[in-house]
Order: sequence, then structure tokens, then C-alpha cells
Amino acid sequence: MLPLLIIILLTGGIAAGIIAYWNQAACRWLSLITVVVDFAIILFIWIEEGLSMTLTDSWLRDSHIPWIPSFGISFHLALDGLSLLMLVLTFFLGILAVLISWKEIQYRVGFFHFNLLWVLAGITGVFLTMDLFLFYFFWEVMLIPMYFLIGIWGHENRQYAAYKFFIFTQASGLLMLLAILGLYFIHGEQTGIYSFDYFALLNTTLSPDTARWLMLGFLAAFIVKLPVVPLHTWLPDAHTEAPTAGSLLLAGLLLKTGAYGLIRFVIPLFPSAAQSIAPWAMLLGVVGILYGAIQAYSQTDFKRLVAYTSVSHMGFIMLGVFSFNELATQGVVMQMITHGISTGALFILAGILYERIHTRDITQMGGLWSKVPFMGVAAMVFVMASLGLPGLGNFVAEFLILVGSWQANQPLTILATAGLVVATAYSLRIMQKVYLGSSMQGYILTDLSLREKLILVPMCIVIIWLGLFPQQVINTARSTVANTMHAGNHATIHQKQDQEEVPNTSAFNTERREP
Amino acid sequence: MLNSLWLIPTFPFLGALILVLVGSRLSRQVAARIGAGSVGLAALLTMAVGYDFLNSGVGAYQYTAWNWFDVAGLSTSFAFYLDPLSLIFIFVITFVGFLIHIYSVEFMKEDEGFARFFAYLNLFVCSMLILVLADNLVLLYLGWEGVGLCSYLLIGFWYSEAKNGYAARKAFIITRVGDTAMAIGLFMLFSIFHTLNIQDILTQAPQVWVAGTSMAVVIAFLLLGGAVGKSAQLPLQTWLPDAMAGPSPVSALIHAATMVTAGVYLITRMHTIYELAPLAQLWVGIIGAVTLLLAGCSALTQFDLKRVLAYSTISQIGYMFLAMGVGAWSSAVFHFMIHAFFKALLFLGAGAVIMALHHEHDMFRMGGLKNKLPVIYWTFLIGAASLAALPFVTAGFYSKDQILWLAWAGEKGNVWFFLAALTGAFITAIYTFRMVFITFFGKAKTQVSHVPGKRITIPLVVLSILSVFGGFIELPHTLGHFTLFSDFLSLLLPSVSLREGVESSEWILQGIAGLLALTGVYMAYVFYIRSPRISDEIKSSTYVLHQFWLQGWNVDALYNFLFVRPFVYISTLNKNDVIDKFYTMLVRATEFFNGVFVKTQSGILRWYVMGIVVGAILIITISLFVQP
Amino acid sequence: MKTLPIESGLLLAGVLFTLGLISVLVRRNIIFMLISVEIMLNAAGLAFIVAGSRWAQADGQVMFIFILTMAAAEVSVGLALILQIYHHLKTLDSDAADRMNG
Amino acid sequence: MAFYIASAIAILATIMVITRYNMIHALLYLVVSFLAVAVIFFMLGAPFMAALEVIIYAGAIVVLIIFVIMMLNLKEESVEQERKWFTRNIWIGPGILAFILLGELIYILVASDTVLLNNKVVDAKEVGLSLYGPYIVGVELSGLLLMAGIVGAYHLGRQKRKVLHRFLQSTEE
Repeated sequence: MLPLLIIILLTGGIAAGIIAYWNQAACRWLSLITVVVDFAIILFIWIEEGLSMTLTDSWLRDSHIPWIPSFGISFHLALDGLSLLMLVLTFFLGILAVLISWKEIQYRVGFFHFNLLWVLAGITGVFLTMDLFLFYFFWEVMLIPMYFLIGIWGHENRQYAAYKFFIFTQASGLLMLLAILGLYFIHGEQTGIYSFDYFALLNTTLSPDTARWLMLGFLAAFIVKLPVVPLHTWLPDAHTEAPTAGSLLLAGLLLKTGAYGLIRFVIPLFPSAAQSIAPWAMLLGVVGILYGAIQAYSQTDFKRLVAYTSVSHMGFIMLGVFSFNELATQGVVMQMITHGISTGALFILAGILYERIHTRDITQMGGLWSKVPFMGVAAMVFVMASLGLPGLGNFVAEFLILVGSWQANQPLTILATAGLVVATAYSLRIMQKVYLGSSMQGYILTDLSLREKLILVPMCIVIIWLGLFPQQVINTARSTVANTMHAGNHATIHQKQDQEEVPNTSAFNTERREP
Repeated sequence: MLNSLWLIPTFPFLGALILVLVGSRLSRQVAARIGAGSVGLAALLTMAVGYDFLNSGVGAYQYTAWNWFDVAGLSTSFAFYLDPLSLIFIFVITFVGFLIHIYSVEFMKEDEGFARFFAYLNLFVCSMLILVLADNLVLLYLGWEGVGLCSYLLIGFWYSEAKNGYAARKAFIITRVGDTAMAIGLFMLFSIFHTLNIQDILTQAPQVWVAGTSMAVVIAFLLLGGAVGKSAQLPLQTWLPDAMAGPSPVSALIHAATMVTAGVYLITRMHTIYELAPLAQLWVGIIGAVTLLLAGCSALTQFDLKRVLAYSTISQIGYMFLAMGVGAWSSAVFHFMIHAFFKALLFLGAGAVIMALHHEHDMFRMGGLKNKLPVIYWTFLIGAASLAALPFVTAGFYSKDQILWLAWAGEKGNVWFFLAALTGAFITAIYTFRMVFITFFGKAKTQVSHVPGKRITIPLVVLSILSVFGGFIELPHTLGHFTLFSDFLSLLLPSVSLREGVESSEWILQGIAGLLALTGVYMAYVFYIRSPRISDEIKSSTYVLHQFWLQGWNVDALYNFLFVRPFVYISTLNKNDVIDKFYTMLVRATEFFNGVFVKTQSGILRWYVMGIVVGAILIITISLFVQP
Repeated sequence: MKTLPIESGLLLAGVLFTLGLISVLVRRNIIFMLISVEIMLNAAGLAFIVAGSRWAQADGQVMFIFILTMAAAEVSVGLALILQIYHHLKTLDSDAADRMNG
Repeated sequence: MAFYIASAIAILATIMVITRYNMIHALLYLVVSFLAVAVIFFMLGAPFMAALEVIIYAGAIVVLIIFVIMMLNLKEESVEQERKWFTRNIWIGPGILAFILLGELIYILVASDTVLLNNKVVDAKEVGLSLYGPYIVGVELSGLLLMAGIVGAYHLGRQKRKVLHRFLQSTEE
């Protein structure tokens, strides 16, 4: 079942690429159908099994096909609560990406959809794979089509942005490859069997500093992908220059692969090492929040501004992941989903505006509410989501993260909460500069077409649904989060015996085990 | 009837939803009917639920709609909790809200965003009701932020002018500063009690903490921070005067009756924490006292009609904080109710006046409206009297007097609080009647364009009746001792214990307060009717002080200088990302080295041979000396 | 023949090799460079023969034969190239052919 | 004793080759040097190699070079040219490098223990046997190499006729 998801996307991509020579509309419809089919499958799995998941058996589906047995590499895909949620988000945003580029992309449509579907295939692979070699493989598969998406269909200096994006991710990816190989060989030495399988590598006993080095290798790749401040400069360029569908996928999904990697690989594989650098990582997260927010305030380019807001939101994820308790990690899972939707929607709005007035400079815009009220309302919903208004998805996520991280580190949480104020400042600035105020330019704007409404209305419904009824999502992710935390806490117990420096917090989340 | 409690917030929500979705296509009447109707229904339902609640005599009623989120110990649900305190609040919100909705049907008649206005107003009423009825602090926070959002939307309603947008943004951001303090308080509460359910916290708090434990004080201060942000008290009060950029019904509903008192509700609701943290409670009183003086003085110097009322709102809420500071919880709530009536009346009256003089805000250009707009004049006068707390006849007297008395007599009260309250009362009397005399008396400077219809006058009349007779439900000892209101709240909120041997002096204090109010009125009469020359002299002689007070003790400029300007400066300075420079510098370094190495390939054969020989020598020497 | 110490043979080869090297470095005329390369090759061959005679095996001499063949092929191709250079650049100066740089 | 004479001659001849301005003189001294080396081969008990040396090196290669020099019919000016290039201080750089290299070679030779050569003669038969014994692959390859050499020489040596292309008339071939 699981490889089917990826195969559909890959073949769909190729078919779309070919059909485009004859008829572009058919190509668009085909790619839409492929993603819709995948979405239907994953929804079916979610509704049928995801909701009724118990704590123990967290793995819903597992397919294991040996690929290169001699090296112990197997095509091992597995689906659990977390990856199920991520896939639902992937295919949901995938459909929107295809829909949004219906009119926008006229130039070499076939190749565009080919790249689009292959990026989605790469991302699906990343979320499903349980084999580290395969993980790196999909990590690269995800990267190259994205480079083309930005490089060919982007805006003014797209080459620079695509190039920068590629180098950043590729270089960090290689560090991860080193770490994977290191882990592979150490595991091979210890147990004699050389295998890249995630479960096998899970319990390799590593000496503290090798564990730290290997973890730093993994961390490098995920920190660049989930932009943490010092390594985030590729994101604004990539987002500003990417076509709407590109930046939608980039913001909605590629950033999440970084966060997913942290939860899936860094914490379980190197619990004690992750524990030891937790304070630093949280500090980086908070710096990310504040730095991203301050940056976002002064931007004049709409997409660049939204890009910096996602740097700030990703800072929350960093803070949440390294506070090592179930609350924060559930918050991180929620944040991944809600951020994907709210920032994706803001990018779609930027794209729609660009299609109409051919500029992204918010100083040129103003007073658009009177001309395009429907888009104004939609923008209002998503701007409020991005500043964490309760009742919308982002609030639940940020609240859980902050409550969770409060137990781990108080001063940093205070700083992060202060970040919310700055978040309000830049979010309202978007509304003010673009929709409210008086408009100097006499733009003649048509309000949203049916297609655009078909994109934005479901997103509004989903973000409000996540805000008011997040329990389904939390239940689905509960088992994965519990296991990750178990692995994480397993380390804290060691940590406690080694030195008593984390007195109450670790005792906290170990005692209060989930019944 | 009780179990239909959840319908109260749902009606306005549905109203707002309909108006947002199909508002633009509805005609004015239908939109008005939906907008006002939904709040009307909510008001009726509140009456019914309240009646049922009082008869059933059950202390509190809890209704859970659905489980919001339940994660590893933090389980919060959409649950409403009705008890005497929240009953009073929802009564005031829905009733005054309904009157204001009727008023704004006429007020916003020609405005093109008619449906949008009612949508926001309904959304506001809904989130305020959620805030007040919330069973747990997270839901309260939802209502809290929802109210902040709606105030942002409504202040910036006429979005075409940029300054309205700026005022709206300022309001939202400053209240958001308060909200973050409150959020941190929430986190601390959760980390100690593992629940955010208000009732559980209030029951567990006395067992976990002994009076004065540092954790309780810190949490109390944080919650106070949230309350100060929302209720525009001292540190965060600069947004309220600018919030007058919104339409008058908005100012009436949000910035007088309901939203600004959210802070009062929060602190009253979490009173056990404040009981356990006397230092924090004292500071609540101090903030109240200082704010009421500061706002009172600034109100003296304002020329914009609505800004006078804005500053007076700040000072009246200062009274409520003072009351809470001295532990007089029920009198704070009582003053809230009465204040909601007469302040809404004043704002609506001011709105009617402004509309009548085609959007003239400056009081000094009004005048002589006494006989031109009689109904508005009389209702405005009653509201002003109630605000100035003229003795015996107005409701304001009873509520403010009770606070004055308990500030002096309460065992937590002290003489400073009393003196501050007294001078505050005196200043209030002056600026209130200064406002009345300037706007309604003297010669008419601008012509009345049109007389407001009955949809405006009816709410004014109803509110004026309430502002007079509302006070009689809570008579002090000296005047019949009929304390229906505080008995109603007594089982929920701890009553104030008086210091010993002080009962006798109550009527003296009432006398002083009444006298001061009357002298204040007389002084206003002298300065502004009999001989305006004196007021001009005073103004010119104390010009610096006058400007200082006019700018609201230019706290605004201070914040601009301390926070806004540096933030904007850093942000613009760092517009294109100083970290990016690091990477571009990296790229340039690689290009430079490339240049250097390119020169080594000079194309000269002998140069290459020389390279080979040098290489050979190096290898041999290395192999010789580096023995493996 | 008296017995000869191996060092002297190898020493001779070394000296010859170094002389060839110096001449390659010094000369600008391509033909002279070719000649000096020949000298170096010959010196290498000599070293092989000395080693071969030391072990009294034929291997040294076999290697020398290969060196010879290689030298012959190298000279022929080298001279063909020199003809082309001379034809194009009208000079035998090795510095003239420096277009492949930058 | 004869060995030392022969090696002295070889070294002297090589030095003369290096220092001459005129190519022909250099080549002739080269022949002398090769002959001296051939004598040494003979002394080292490798008569077949001596013969080969004389035939191929002294005979074929040097003659080939002289033949090419004649083809290029360099006039007197090439000698002056040579004198111009051959300034005094050009020797310093290469001289130092060569000196260092020689020093290291000598150091290596001195460090290793001295072994006496046994003067057993390895005649052509033995060489032939081993040539077509273990080194058969080497022989094939050297055959290939020679063939490549010839084809290369022929191809590169040809004077390109000017191919005038109707519209690709770019620079002269």
C-alpha cells in the first residue's frame, strides 16, 4: 500500500510531463487527479484507522522490500501517527499547489508538473521511510525538482535563490550522510549485522561524544532545513523568488521535513546527546523567534515578509522539540500542520495579488479591502492565524509548545512569549499595508475567482477546525509522541544518574507517565 | 432553561457568521435585524437563564460543549460556567450591548460597511460572553484575544484613513503585551496545579499556598499585568484615548462598558489568588489609585469630547481596581455595572452630538445644544451627574461612595487610597461638568445638521433611567442598608471586614464626598459659564502642565521613545539580514582565491616542469623524514 | 672486470638524470628539452641495468627494452608535435605556446 | 677502473650537451654520451643492452632528431637566439633544485648498505627467455605503443591542406 503512494506520484509526474506536449489542460487535470487519488487513500487510512489508535501499536502500515541486501539497505516504509498527519498535510497542500498554478504557469507546463509531483513524491518518501539510506535518497529526490521549480519558474533573480537553496540544503545533507554512515558502521561493528534499518540502528550504544558528533551531523541537515537563525538566509530568497506553488510547497512541507527529522531521528537515535545540547538548541529556537520577527517587521516584499514569519514560527518548533516533554512535542506536531496551512495560505494570497497587480511590494499596495473584500476576509483569517489568535490552529500549537517548554526552561519561554507581541506587530502590519489604509495606485482588481475561492475556503475551514477541534490530530499523533518522549526520557533518567543538573523537570515528565 | 446557557454566546456568533458570509448581499434592514436581533435574543435568553438560575438557588451551573484539547495532563474543554459574578457580567454585556446595537442601527445608517460593522459587533459580544462564561483559563484567554481582535477591527473600522489603522494596531499590540504576561501566568499556574480549570485552581490554591508565598505573588502580578493591558490601567493605558478613532457605539460598547472591564472580571474571578498574595492585592490598589488621578487630570485638559470620556473611563476603572485592591470585590463589580450604564449613556450621547454636528469632535466648537437637542441634553446631564456622583439622586454616588467608604474603612484600606479616591471624585466632578457646560451651554458655534431619530433616543432614555435607579439596589448603612447586590455576590466573593470602631464615621465621609462633588460642579460652573476668562488665564499660566496633561502625561511619547523607535530602527537597520552578509562574504572569498590560483596556470611549459621537480623533491623529503 | 660497488652505478645514473633535469629546466628551445628528456630516460635505463646486474637477473634488461621502445615512440611523437608548433608559431620557443592559460 | 673512465666520459659529454648553443654540436655530444653508457652496460654484463643502446638510442633517436632539425632548416639566427636565452643567471633556479635532488639521491645511496655487483654476464638468450616468459604482456603493450607512436607521428606530422568551406570560412586552419 505505502509504495503505491509514491509510485502513483512518480508515474503521474512522468505522464503529466508527456501529455503536456499535446494538451496543457489535460496535463493539469492529470496531476490534479494523481494528488487527489493519493489524498483519498491517505484520508481513507486516517479515517479508518488513524482515529482509533491505541497507545501501544503505533505503526499502522509497514512494507519492507529488500533493495540492496548486501549493504543492508531495504525499501522499508512504515506509517505511524505522525507520518500519517504529515502525509495528509502533504497531499492537501499538493492539491492546492496544483490548483494555484492553474493560470500562473503557462511556460513549459509539463515539466512544471513533473517537478511538482516529484517533489511531492520525495516528501512522501521522507515522511514514510524507515531506512536511513532511503531517507537520504528521498532527501535528495525532494531537493532537485525543487531547485528546478525555483530556478525556472521563479521571479527576478531566481537563479541566485535556487542556487543558494540548493547549496545550503545539499551541503547540510552531506553532513547528515556522514552521520548516517558513521552510525551504520558503528552499529555494524557492535552487532555484526550491517543494516540501515531505523529500528536496528535505534538501540546502538554510543559513547557520549561519538553520539554527540553523529547527532550534530543529523542536526546540521535538519537545522538548515527547519531554518534556525544562523542558517536561515536561504529561506527568504527561495520564498521570494519561487512561484506560488513552489513557495507553498517550500513553506508548507519542506520546512516540516526538518522538524519531522528532528522528532523521528535526532531525539530517538541520540537521546542523551540531544538532552545535553537541549538548552543551546532551545536558545537557538528563541533567537530564531525574535530575530525572524524583527526581520519580518521591516520587509517591504510581501513574500519575503511571510518567509521571515515562518522563520519565527519555526523557532517555536525548535523550542518545543528540545523541551523533551509530551506537551511540547504535541504542540510541535500541531505547529507543523497549522503553520503549513496558515503560511501556505499567505503565500497563495501573495501569489494571487501578484497575478493581479504584478508587484509584491507592499508599499505600493493599500486599501485593497474595498476592491477585494473576499480576499480581505481570507487574509484577515490567516493573518490572525499567524499571530496566534485563539480559536485558530496556530494558537493551540503555540500554547502547547509554550506550556511544555515552560517546564523545561522558564526564561526562554518568557522570551518566546514576548515573541508573540512582535508577531502581532508584523502580522497587523501586513493587514495595514496591504488591505487597509488608503490606496494611492488605482488598481482595478477583480475579486477572487471560483478557483481561488476553492483554494482559500477549504484552508479557512481547516485552520478553524484545527483551532476548535484539534483533538483528532492530537490523538493520531499521541502514540508517536509518547514513544519519542519515552526514548527521550529514557535518556533523562540516565542523565539524572550522571549529574543532578536537571532536578525537577525531568522528574516531572517521568513520573507523570501517560496512563 | 439553564441548559440552554450555551445558546447565549452562540446567537451573536451565528449573527456574525451570517453577516460575514452573506452580509454584503443583504439589505440594510435585514442586516440590522440580524445584527441587533441576535444580541437581543441573547439578552432575552440571559434574562430567562438568570431568572431560572436565581430560582433554582444552585450556586453555580457548568455546561461542557466539547473537549477542546486533552494532551498529557492539560485537558481543556469548551465549557461555560455560570455563577452570580458571570451572571451579572453577561446581563450587563447583553443588555447594554443590545441597546448599543439599536443605537448603531441608526448611527451607522449611511455607512457603506453596515453589515461588516454589525458582524464585528456581534463577534465582539460573542467573544466577550465566552470570556465571561469561560470555565477554564484557556477558554478565557480565547475570549480575551477574541475581544482584542474585535476591538482592533472596530477601532480600524473606517480603514481608509491610515491613522485609524495605526490606532487599531496600537490598541491590539499594547493589549497583546498584557496578554503575554497573562499567558506566562497561565503557564505557571499549569506547572503547579496541572490544570487550568478555574474552579479547581481556586479550590486547590489555599491548600497549596499559604498567604504570601512568592509563587502566588508572582502569578498574581502576571495576571494583574494581563488585566492592566486589557483595562488600560497605568502602564498600558495609552491605547484607550487613541481608540476613540472608532465609531462612537464602538467606544460605548467596547471602551466603556464591556471590554475594558475584562481585567476587573479576571481579577475578581481569581480573587482567592489575590487573597493569598496581599502584596499583589496592594499593588492592584496602588495602580488603581495612581491611574484614577493621572487619568482624571488628563481629562481636565482635553478638548475632544470623546477623549474626555476615554480618560474618565480609565479613571473609573482605576476606582474598580482600587476597590479590588482593598478587597471590596462586590463594590468593584457594583461600580462596574453602574459605570457601564452611565458611561455607555455618555458615549452614546456624545456620538449623537457628534453626528448631529456632522462629525465635529472639538468641544469648544460646539455649544448651545441645550435647547436644540433637548432629549440628548437631559440624558447626557443625567449620565454626567451619575459620573460625577452627585449625592443621593444618582447611581454613581452609591457605587463610588461605597468604594470611598471601604477604601477608608476596610481593614485592607489605607488613608492614601481614600485621599486619592476623594481627590479623584472631586476632579471627576469638575471635568464632567466642564464637558457638559462647554458642549451644551453658551452660544452655538456650529449648526445642528439633523436631529437624531428615536432609535438613538430610546437607548439614551433607558440608560439614563438605569443610571439613576440602578444605584438603589445597593444602599449603604446610613441610608437604609438595603444590600441586595452584595448579598447576591456574598456567597461567591469574600465580603469586606471593616476596621473596628469606624462605623460611626460613615455618614461623615458620605457628606464630604457629596460636598466635594457639588463644589466640583460649582467650580466648573464658575470657570466655564460665569467667567470663561479665568479658565483661559489658568490655561495660559500653567501652559506646560496643561500640555503635559493633554498628552496624557506624555506616556505615549515615552513608550515611543523607549520601545517603538528602537525596534523600528533595529528592524530597518537589519532589513537585508546581516547574517546574509556573512554568506555573501563567503562567496566573495571563494571568488578571490579562485583568482589567485588561476594565475598559477600561466601556460609556460618550464613553469610546469619546475612544479613537477618541486613536487618530486617534496615527496622524497617527506618519504625520507616521515618514517611511518 | 673488478667487482664494482652498486652505488657508483646508481650514482652515475643519478648524476646523468640530474643533468638532464637541469637542461630541461634551463632550455627554452623545445628540441633541447626533448634531448634532455632523452638523457633522463637513458639515465633511468642505466639504473635498471645496474639493478639487473646486481641480481643477475634479466628483468633489469627487459625493463630497459621497454624504456627504449617508449623513448622511441616518445621522440617520434614529440618531433611531430614540434613540427606542428614550428609550423604554427614559426618559432621553437616553448614560452610562445602559452595560449592555454587563465 | 674502466668503469670510472667511461662514466667520467659520459658525464662530461652530457655536460657538454647541456651547455652547447648549437643543436648539432649538442646532439653529437649526446651520441658520445650514449656510447659511453653503452660501454658501461657492457661492463655491467649486459652486452645485448649495450648493443641495443648503440643501435636505438645513438643510432635511431639521435639521427631522427638531427633529421628533424635539418627539416626545419634552422639558420644561424637560432644559435644567436639560443645565446640570448642562455643568460648566466638562468642557471641558478634549476641548479638549486637539481642540487637538492642530487643531494637526496646521494643521501639515499649512502644510507643503504653497499653491495658488490657480481660480474655474471646476462646474455641475450636469458633476456629473450624472460622477455617472452613473464613479460609477454609487456612486449605486446610495447608493440602497441610503437604502433601508436608511428600513427601519431604520421598524423601530427602531416601539413594540413587548407580546406575552404563555403560559409564556415573562419580563421585559417
